[in-house]
Amino acid sequence: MSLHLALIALLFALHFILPDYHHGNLARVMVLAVYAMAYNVMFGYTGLLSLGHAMFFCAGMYGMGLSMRLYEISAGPAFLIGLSVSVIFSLLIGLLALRTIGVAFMIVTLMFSQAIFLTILYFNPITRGDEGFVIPQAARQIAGIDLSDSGNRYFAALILFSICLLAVLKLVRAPTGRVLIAIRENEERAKMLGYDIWAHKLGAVVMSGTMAGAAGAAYGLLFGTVGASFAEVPFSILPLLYVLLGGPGTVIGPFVGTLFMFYLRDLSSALTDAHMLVAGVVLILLTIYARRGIMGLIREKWLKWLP
Amino acid sequence: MAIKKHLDVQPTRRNVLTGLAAAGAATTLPGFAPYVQAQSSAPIRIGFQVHRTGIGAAYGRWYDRTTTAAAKVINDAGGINGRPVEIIAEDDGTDPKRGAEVIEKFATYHKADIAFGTLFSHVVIGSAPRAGELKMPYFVVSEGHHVASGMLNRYTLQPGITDVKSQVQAMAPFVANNLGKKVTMIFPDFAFGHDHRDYFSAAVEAQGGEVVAKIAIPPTETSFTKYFPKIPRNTDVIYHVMVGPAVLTFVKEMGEFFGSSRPEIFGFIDSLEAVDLKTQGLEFLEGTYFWEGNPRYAQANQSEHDKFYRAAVGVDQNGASISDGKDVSTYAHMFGCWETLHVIKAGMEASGYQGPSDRAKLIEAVEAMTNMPLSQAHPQGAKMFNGKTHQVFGHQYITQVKGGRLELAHTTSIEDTMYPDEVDYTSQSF
Amino acid sequence: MEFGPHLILAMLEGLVQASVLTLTALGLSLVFGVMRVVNVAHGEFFMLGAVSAYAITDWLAGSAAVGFLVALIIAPLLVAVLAVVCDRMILRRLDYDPERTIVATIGILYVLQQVTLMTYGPDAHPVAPPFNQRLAIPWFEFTDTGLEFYFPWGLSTTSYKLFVIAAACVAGLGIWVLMARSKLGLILRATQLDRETAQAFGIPVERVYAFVFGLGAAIAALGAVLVVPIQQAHYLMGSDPLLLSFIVVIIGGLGSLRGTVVAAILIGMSNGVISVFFTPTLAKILATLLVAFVLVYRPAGLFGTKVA
Amino acid sequence: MVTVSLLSTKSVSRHFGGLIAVQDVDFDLPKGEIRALIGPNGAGKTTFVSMLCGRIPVSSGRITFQGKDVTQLPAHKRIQQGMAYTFQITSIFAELSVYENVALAVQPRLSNAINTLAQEVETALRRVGLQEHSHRTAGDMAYGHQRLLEIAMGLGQSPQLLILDEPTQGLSDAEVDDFITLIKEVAQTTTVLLIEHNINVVMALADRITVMNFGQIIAEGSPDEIRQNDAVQTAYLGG
Repeated sequence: MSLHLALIALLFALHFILPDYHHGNLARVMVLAVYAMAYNVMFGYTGLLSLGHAMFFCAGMYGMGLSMRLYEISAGPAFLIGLSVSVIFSLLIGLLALRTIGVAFMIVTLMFSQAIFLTILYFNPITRGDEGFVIPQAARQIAGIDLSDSGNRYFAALILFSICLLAVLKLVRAPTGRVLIAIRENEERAKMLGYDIWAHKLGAVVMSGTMAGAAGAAYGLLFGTVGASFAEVPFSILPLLYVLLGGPGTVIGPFVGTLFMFYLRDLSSALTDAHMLVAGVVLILLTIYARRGIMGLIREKWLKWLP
Repeated sequence: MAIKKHLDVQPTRRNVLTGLAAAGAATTLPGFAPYVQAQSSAPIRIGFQVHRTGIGAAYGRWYDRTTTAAAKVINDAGGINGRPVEIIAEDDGTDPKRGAEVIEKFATYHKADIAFGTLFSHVVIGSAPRAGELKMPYFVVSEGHHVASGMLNRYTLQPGITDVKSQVQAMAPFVANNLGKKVTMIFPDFAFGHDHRDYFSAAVEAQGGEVVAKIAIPPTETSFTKYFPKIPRNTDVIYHVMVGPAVLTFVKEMGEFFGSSRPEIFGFIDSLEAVDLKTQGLEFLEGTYFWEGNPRYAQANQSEHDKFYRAAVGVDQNGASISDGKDVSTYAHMFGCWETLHVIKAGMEASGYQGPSDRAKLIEAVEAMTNMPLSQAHPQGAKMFNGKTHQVFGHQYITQVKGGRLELAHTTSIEDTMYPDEVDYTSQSF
Repeated sequence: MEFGPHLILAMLEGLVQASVLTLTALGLSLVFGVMRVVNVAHGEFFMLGAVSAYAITDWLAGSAAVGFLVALIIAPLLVAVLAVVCDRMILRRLDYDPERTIVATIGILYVLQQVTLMTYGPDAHPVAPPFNQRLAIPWFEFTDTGLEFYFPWGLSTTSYKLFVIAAACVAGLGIWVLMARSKLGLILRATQLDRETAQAFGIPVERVYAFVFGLGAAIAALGAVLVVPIQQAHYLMGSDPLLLSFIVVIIGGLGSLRGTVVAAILIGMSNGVISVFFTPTLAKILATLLVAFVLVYRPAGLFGTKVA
Repeated sequence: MVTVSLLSTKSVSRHFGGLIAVQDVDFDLPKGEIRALIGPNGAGKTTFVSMLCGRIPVSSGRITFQGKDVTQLPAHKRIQQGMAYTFQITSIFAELSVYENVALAVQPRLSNAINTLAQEVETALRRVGLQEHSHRTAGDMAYGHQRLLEIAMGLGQSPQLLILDEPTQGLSDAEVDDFITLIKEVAQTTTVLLIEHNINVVMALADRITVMNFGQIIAEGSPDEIRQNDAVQTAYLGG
């Protein structure tokens, strides 16, 4: 617990210290880390490998964005609409996709996500398809707080990140979290201990989907754009990478993975045009030498108690 | 002097805590290095957002070459306000998310004076909000209608290339009056394709023509033959505008489908930018027409300015790289980078631009521009800039494939490309 | 175009797609089935097959037929060698752990894509087909005088497309013979069933894995060489085949070659045929949802027994 | 003598395709008994037991537990009503600690009382003699210990009915003796259904024995009766 509070405190302190550039990056990383944490709830803790998480992100992003674009709803309520859309949508997807397991689950989530991507393109007059649309700067205010201001943006991201971090921490410390881990480890055994696997998995999907949707809605509000590129396959792979690199099944792993990937890309593109080459080589080396991700490695070597 | 520079940190909200920032390894990270105030002899730093990877890489490479050439020409002539231009290129991966990050990097890390670049409109739309928030002038070369539609902000301008809406509506008279009244449109199911669909349909109907079928192809498609039967038999003209690496397949399959009895065909060169017309399978295009932003093949009436521009960028008479005849340029679009840089130069000189505090003055200076005559700065042709919509209007070229070359068939007037204003950015505050 | 000819045309196109997809998916299915590795870089092996086919034909610029024939043999071999190197240097060190191999193959994907971009460039390049006659296809109608044949407008295919279908059949058959009828196939199937037991019986599992990874990549590359005269080589062309073959392998049922072939034909064809009835993007949406719902209601795939 | 029936089945059958695994089994288990279920390999014992606890659905027939029809209940609901099942093949949460494993078994009975949870886990571990190993990773322990953990999890559930599927497989002789002692103690409060191959264990523990062959019950009785039953002899010796 103290470690996680320390992380939040550190992120708070960094607001006053960091140069503009890294300050802005960190705000972005925190929002994306929420997306990764959401993924971790399903994949890292429950063992459900989804290849279509972008659809949950977009449920929040478009739920928020379209209600602002089409109905001129203000930012606060629009965010809540985005959140509600994510809840309903993830419940629906959960009910369907959880009929499958393993690789079939991967494909089903991938297919639903592709269908969402194509639907966004198909309804171009409403969504502006691949181009997406801009959330006007003037509209990006909640309770008079201008979210496009870099300081406010940072704090909004930090608040969302902290809520999600503490929620995940509470979840994994709670009996329910233990059950999710049990499902990941040995589903059949968990069932024969009297746990309703289906209900727990559905709960994990809804929590994960809602959190991903919150990240999507926040991304749209804080950075001002909504677009179909957030529904494409690579954007679904991203949180998987973040989580696997950071350490699946650790609470701060997703944040570490997101931060790592962000700066890997940023720093390598400063060194060379071939930043994908650098990223590729680093990914390969990391999988060889840090088998449980960065936080997994730390947990294995030093901090056995890390949740 | 070096020490002086290091102490010269701009006051910020974290002034009190700057001491902490100096601690430890943090200072070795980029962005932590203290920077200096712009000095009169220091270069003007232009952040160049470029598609080096991703689907736009073929365009990006030529945007890069054109930009480098333009910067060299400007620098050789004494730079801007006596200061050299420095181009800071960052790859956006043809990805809107990264695009926005790159804009941030220009503003807060590279401390660039302005940002410039990029083609794909989703990247522009992803980036423009950040540019507006950071009060960073963002000069785009994307031909999207997003600037003039009013979707973006006062910091985003498109002074170097016309937008899709202009291009498309300027084509309608030629198509309807020379090729045929009944048009079938084939376009990608992108926002860009939809712009074509909407603006062309309206324009061709205004000419007494009719769009008899609209075939939107999904972006992930790799084979097209199965869609061709949707083309009605009574079609006079096929209007195609495809993008992406699958366009060659598109053209070849169209040839195989129609065999020797094809309708008239009019296409946007976007399909075949960076593609050699001599490529096997493209013989089918002989006799068909293309929109070109700027004719790829040097024409009989080539201006001395095009000659100069061509040589400076390193492009031969056929639109290919001087060093490699197979390396075909994106000639119809890339002139936009050259012209935009020259507009930036003109704007900075008109406003007496000194540093980031003059950004608003720079934008006002560009907004004040109107006529841009054919010149070395504008080798594609004369243009009219609309300061209210932040969009430039210019001549369009229609060429026909003859003997595997694109020969100029028609040049539209600037007036053909004009449409009523949809926004007045000058009424927005900075 | 009338409905009948349109449908025939769409089916023919679907069949060409299905043929190439069958090969790509068979490659993935082998790797997935035997090694339990989700090879995210599979599409890049496909892409490399196409790109090296271009390089080879460009180099042997003289005759399209000779160049193509050489490419048909050399390109899959080159790609196989590269895949074996990847297996030896990377996957083996990961002990073929399912999750870590996903990240590692994403890494391989990045590396291959970037290296191709730097060497081959961002442009799409075509490869000339060795032959390419346009073949009009007759259709029939009932008139007053009875049944009449005619050649409807637009209803045609090319000799090369027919060749692709035939070649894919031959290659598919070859793989089936290899798996079902040869000693090597027996070894592969034994390894697929149970790695430990296979090892206990003296099967050199590591060499089998290297071989399978190479073979899987080679089959994908072969599919790419066949398709490149229709499609063109491009450094980003790998993502679609990867997704589609992944889908095919799962729909077909894990480890079932027969299922893979049937699913490839089904998906290739449905892609073509649904487009006859709906607008293209809507057709894609429906085809995608169809795949999802097949799995929702038949989680083991069409021919699978149990998916874990 | 009136016995209260804890679990009973009425003509329960299970088919896999054309294959009949269990056919028309009527079975009755009174409360408080240790019942052994024996039979040659493939006799349908595990299938039958799996139907009892809901891991696989019945093809036909009825199952009653504590007087209630549970035939249609999913496994976890039956477990919640007081069944516990330990697997034939060791099935623990290998990556989790021994403590966590048992806590997972205990947890459903308790509502948020962390202290009670710790106590109960402690008790279950002590009964099988694993209290020293509480913080070890379950998968790292010796096989015998893993089997004991499996039983500790069953105990942690404090069930009405404890179903043990071949619990002594792979245990050493000394461990088997400990096991017998443990089950005798458990049986004081819990009804036990034991699938077992080790006939010594069966004879030492069982109050009654049910014998299955070819998916049917061919004999049932006290250990002595079974020992002398011809049908059983035939089934086992193939004679």
